Amino acid sequence: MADLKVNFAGIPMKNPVASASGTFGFGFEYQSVISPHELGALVVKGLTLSPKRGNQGTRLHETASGLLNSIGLENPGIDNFINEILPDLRQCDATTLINISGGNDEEYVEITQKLNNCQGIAGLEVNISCPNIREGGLVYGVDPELTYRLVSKVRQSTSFPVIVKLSPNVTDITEIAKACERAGADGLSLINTVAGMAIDIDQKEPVFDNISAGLSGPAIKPIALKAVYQVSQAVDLPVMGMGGIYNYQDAIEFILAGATSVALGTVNFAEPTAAKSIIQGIDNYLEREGYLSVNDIRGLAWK
Amino acid sequence: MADLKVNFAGIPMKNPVASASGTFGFGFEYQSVISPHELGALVVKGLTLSPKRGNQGTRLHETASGLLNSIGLENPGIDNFINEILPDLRQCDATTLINISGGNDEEYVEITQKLNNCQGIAGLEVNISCPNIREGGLVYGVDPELTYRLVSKVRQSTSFPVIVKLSPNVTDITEIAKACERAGADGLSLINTVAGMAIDIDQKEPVFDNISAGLSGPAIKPIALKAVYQVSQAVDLPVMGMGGIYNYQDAIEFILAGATSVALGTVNFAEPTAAKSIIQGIDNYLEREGYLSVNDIRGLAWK
Amino acid sequence: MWYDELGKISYHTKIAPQIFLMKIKLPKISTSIHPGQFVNIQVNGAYDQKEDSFATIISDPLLRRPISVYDVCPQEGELSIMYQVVGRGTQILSSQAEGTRLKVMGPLGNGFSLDEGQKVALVSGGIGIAPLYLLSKKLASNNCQPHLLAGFSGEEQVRLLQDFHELNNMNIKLATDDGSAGYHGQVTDLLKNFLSSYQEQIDMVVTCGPEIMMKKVVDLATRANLPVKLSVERKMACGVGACLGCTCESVDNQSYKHACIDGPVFWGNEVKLNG
Amino acid sequence: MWYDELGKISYHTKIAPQIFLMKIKLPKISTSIHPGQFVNIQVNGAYDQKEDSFATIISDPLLRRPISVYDVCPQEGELSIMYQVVGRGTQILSSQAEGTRLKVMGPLGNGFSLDEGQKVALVSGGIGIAPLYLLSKKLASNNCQPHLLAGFSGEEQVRLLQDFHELNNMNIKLATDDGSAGYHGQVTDLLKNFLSSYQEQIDMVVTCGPEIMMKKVVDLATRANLPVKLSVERKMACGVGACLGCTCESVDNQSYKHACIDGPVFWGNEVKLNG
Ligand SMILES: Cc1cc2nc3c(=O)[nH]c(=O)nc-3n(C[C@H](O)[C@H](O)[C@H](O)COP(=O)(O)OP(=O)(O)OC[C@H]3O[C@@H](n4cnc5c(N)ncnc54)[C@H](O)[C@@H]3O)c2cc1C
Ligand SMILES: Cc1cc2nc3c(=O)[nH]c(=O)nc-3n(C[C@H](O)[C@H](O)[C@H](O)COP(=O)(O)OP(=O)(O)OC[C@H]3O[C@@H](n4cnc5c(N)ncnc54)[C@H](O)[C@@H]3O)c2cc1C
Ligand SMILES: Cc1cc2nc3c(=O)[nH]c(=O)nc-3n(C[C@H](O)[C@H](O)[C@H](O)COP(=O)(O)O)c2cc1C
Ligand SMILES: Cc1cc2nc3c(=O)[nH]c(=O)nc-3n(C[C@H](O)[C@H](O)[C@H](O)COP(=O)(O)O)c2cc1C
Ligand code: FES
Ligand code: FES
Repeated sequence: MADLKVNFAGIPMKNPVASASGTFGFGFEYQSVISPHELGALVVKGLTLSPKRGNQGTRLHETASGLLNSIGLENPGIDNFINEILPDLRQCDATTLINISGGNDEEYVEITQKLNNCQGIAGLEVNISCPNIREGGLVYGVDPELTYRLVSKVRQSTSFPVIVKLSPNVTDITEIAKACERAGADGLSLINTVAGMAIDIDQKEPVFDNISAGLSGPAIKPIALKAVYQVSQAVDLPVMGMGGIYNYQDAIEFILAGATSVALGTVNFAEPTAAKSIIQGIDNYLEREGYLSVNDIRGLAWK
Repeated sequence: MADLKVNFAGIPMKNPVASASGTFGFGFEYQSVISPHELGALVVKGLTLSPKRGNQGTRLHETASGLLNSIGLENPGIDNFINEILPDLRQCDATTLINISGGNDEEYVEITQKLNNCQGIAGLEVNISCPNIREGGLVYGVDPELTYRLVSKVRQSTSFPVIVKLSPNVTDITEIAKACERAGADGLSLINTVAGMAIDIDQKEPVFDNISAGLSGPAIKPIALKAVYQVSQAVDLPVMGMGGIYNYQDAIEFILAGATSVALGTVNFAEPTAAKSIIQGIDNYLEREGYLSVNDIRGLAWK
Repeated sequence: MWYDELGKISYHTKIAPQIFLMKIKLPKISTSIHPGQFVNIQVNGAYDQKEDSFATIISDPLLRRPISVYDVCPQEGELSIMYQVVGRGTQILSSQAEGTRLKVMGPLGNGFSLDEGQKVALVSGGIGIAPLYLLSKKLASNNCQPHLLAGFSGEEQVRLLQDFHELNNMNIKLATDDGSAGYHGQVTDLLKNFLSSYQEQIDMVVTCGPEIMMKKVVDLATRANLPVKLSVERKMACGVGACLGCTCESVDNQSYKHACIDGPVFWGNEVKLNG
Repeated sequence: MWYDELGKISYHTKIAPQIFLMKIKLPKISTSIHPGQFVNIQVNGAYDQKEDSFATIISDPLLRRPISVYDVCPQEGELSIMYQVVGRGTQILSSQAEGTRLKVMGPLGNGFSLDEGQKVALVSGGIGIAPLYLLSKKLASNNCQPHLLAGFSGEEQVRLLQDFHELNNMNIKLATDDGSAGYHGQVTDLLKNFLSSYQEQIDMVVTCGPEIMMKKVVDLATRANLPVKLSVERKMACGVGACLGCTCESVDNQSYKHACIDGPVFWGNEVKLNG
């Protein structure tokens, strides 16, 4: 058995495979088939300051090897999370990352401050890339200035590792990554969903009330892989790679592209035990190829 | 039978279904199963001033519901095309669009001038979005200034309808579209391939010598559809929509999103008679839904 | 507690135009599933010979398809489903041969959980009959003499009632849109008549079918002071409460319910129906 | 001239580990295809019942897979292929049951086009034997007494020779990497020995197998002043010259050849081989 442990942005992970935010609930939903502590890290559903109902209308639409979603960050709000959910999560003994979103800088900072006093949190994932909400979200993710300002403020308000989650919906993702690095981020996670849409040809209108939605799943893997390959070479920050990982071969591609850890999103819906078989597959690959540690293959595909 | 005729940027098309550049050769390759004149328009493989050998190494890689290609604009050059290929094409009686690429403004203009004296050309498709060549190509497609300058020059050097082919690899595609409109383009075609990559986990290196390649096929349809929906509302130019069209339902989605015509790319490889069944499917849809002309459903999904 | 089980199709047949009955060997799920619960089926799995596992080598269609349990035979470790071909997922499913292996998650969701001895009127529209069979079977075997009012588009769908006719103590009434069998008209008209005579003799209405129909059923039952249980369909990705995609607006307008974990069976006054 | 034909699998069996033989009813293609040509197979088609056509409802895997013709039976309108499972496309193909319909494009590419009466030595490595059967059959029936030198990894692959043994006038020599059958060593060593005795009696060498092997074959034959025809494999999308993806560097370095239309059969001195 190879050594699967990685240190991601100061967070020790027992293996490099995390769950992607919004696709694994708060970790309990899949407990019938996999315990959160089997994961390298559990990244919880995106949280906001106040509870959010999320978007109206259709929220899901399957596309070719992909999924469009327009959940709109439905969540119980940070206080409810801290009081009702986090205590149970602590019992699971999982490495827990808290994904946070806000409508403006102050909201992000306020959420961060609320989390500062909590036990059982390994780090923060700052979502600046949600395409499904009107304010905040993607507005930050496409602007290096705004990103720099926001990340600096979050950085200054906590001692937790700060991971910033990037959007692929930009001309040059490395610019945003560099802004995060300058602002003191400890790591990056990428990619969030790709902006897309669908039309109902019977109703002759967009499937989603918001028109645009976020594309995830195997369809976007080539896009995500390129982003990880570029960003991991452009900055000195560790990267959690995600976007379309479907089997262990995909996970290996991301690690060879420079990712320190990977996250599984949409695949959980199709294969709820994917994390297990991907962890096993990475292990087998390392043995087969004669590597002692997963750290030894990171970035091997760099040119 | 519904009326399938459309006028795209001054080009009369007998139906709204074209072949996408680079996926249908010069029209002869598929003659066993479909004649170029059955298409609304034939868009030929991208041409450059001098012959181009194209890229070395692997050129194709299948992904989930998609295809990465790194052809690198292999083509016999504009002179050879004019002398050897165009005369045969004229015999086919197809509505022919010439897709052109250059390393700088002058090359684009020179190609255009060479084509000016030719018979049997319905219009030019100016490719400013090829992700697979080092100079020219995508450098233009992400920069509104360069785009404006180039399109103006091409516009001034010909009386053919000028269609500009846009890249999705930008933060805001409508900016580039607007630059084309200002520069006097007659129409737009979108999208070209999405930048992506793949890694060979046995060799532990990128599959493509160029590292990055262009993603096409059903995987990218949601991205393409969003681009068409946005661009067709942002400018007053007609749009030829493409990207992942796989069946007639997809084609209808693009037309409802605002496309005047559509183009089929990668699907030709999977289903060489796709154009026929998609033309038929559009016809049946119009009948079923009670429309007399395909023009009646254009943009119906706009909000 | 649910399982992700690798099943094997043991029987597959077309019973009406576009409607199929499939039995799948699923020892774990079939012995723990209850009426009204559902399973989430991968319609297009493929066995990865190289890795010797049932793995992820085809990614389109990506999502599983939620289908209610139609019947179970725990001794055989077998579960059956009755489904209608409506899109590509169900089309692919319909082309799977006996012997094919399929990955199935279940049991999922909250089922009907009726008290023993309750007197129930079941009202179905079209394929909405599917989730009602296992319930009817339980009710009939408890000697509850359930009433079934079934609506179909035409007589070619009447074969969906075959199994129900074989249950003892079932009272079956039938309506077709085209009048080709039973009452000519909507099943909600049947219900109206039924309630006017039998209202006193039943405790509850259970319904499944198009939302516009279920809405009428809720109206009629509410006017007759009868509680309603209904089973809704929503697009689903995970089926287990993780994606938050399968929302139903709650009647109190406070928050969304999620069909996969709060339902698919709801009280008639819990969620807003479309139509 | 090629067709896009909807075929039906009439026979499908495993003949060695990971190696399958499949017969497909393809009346048009099977009556017009020549040795060395290939077909492009959709491994995962699906019938669209709603539109009543064999249509595009599954898009993964997206591309067809190029496979050489192994044999034809024009009377039966049947074409056979022999293929090895190497990735997901061939895995999916291997799981298709008899009776399944598949879309197939063909005949594609340039085949061997040998003159009648030529004396040929055929050299194969592993599954590279597949394109050589129909050629051997023609040569043998023309009384050309072809020599076949076949290399395999081990004896479990020797079954691939079964049909060749049934041809009259075939001279078969065998090498295995592990020595479990025939000569212990590489088929190119066999060729070396063969040429030293039989060089005068043959007009040409034909080869198919790993490029590193074919490269050696070209070297050996060239030294013996014999022309070589070889069949190359490249990743393909269209199979008909439209995508320009299947490049082979030409020896003259002038321009690329395209395996699907300029090949897959080339002269030994036409294209550069990797390895
Ligand atoms: C809890 C539950 C139980 C169900 N039980 C049955 C049953 O017993 N028999 C039966 O015939 N059908 C049942 N359905 C409906 C069935 O899930 C859909 O008909 C099926 O998912 C359609 O898939 P498709 O690919 O053929 O259609 P498409 O329309 O091509 O599907 C495209 C996408 O939409 C989703 N989708 C489309 N329609 C529905 C729908 N009505 N409900 C949920 N998702 C949908 C699909 O999952 C897929 O993601 C049930 C649905 C739910 C939610
Ligand atoms: C003209 C020609 C004739 C062939 N004849 C035969 C034959 O008779 N028997 C046989 O077993 N194999 C033959 N092959 C090889 C066969 O096409 C590949 O093994 C097959 O495409 C692999 O697909 P996959 O999905 O299983 O593998 P994967 O590696 O998963 O395929 C991924 C992608 O790579 C492509 N690919 C991978 N390997 C090859 C290859 N060697 N050649 C072309 N494309 C490849 C696939 O088409 C696909 O796009 C032939 C190839 C060519 C070009
Ligand atoms: C249903 C759904 C909900 C999501 N919710 C969130 C979220 O709350 N916060 C976030 O940062 N990303 C969210 N994402 C994005 C994923 O975490 C991930 O970045 C993306 O789906 C790409 O990975 P995948 O292709 O493996 O799914 C969501 C994705 C999906 C499909
Ligand atoms: C193999 C291949 C070659 C292509 N060559 C060109 C080209 O020469 N010029 C161009 O403008 N676009 C080229 N394209 C892009 C297509 O015309 C089209 O914009 C893109 O593939 C998206 O459509 P699709 O998803 O239907 O394939 C090429 C695409 C492919 C797959
Ligand atoms: S389907 Fe995912 S929450 Fe209900
Ligand atoms: S496979 Fe497309 S040109 Fe050869």
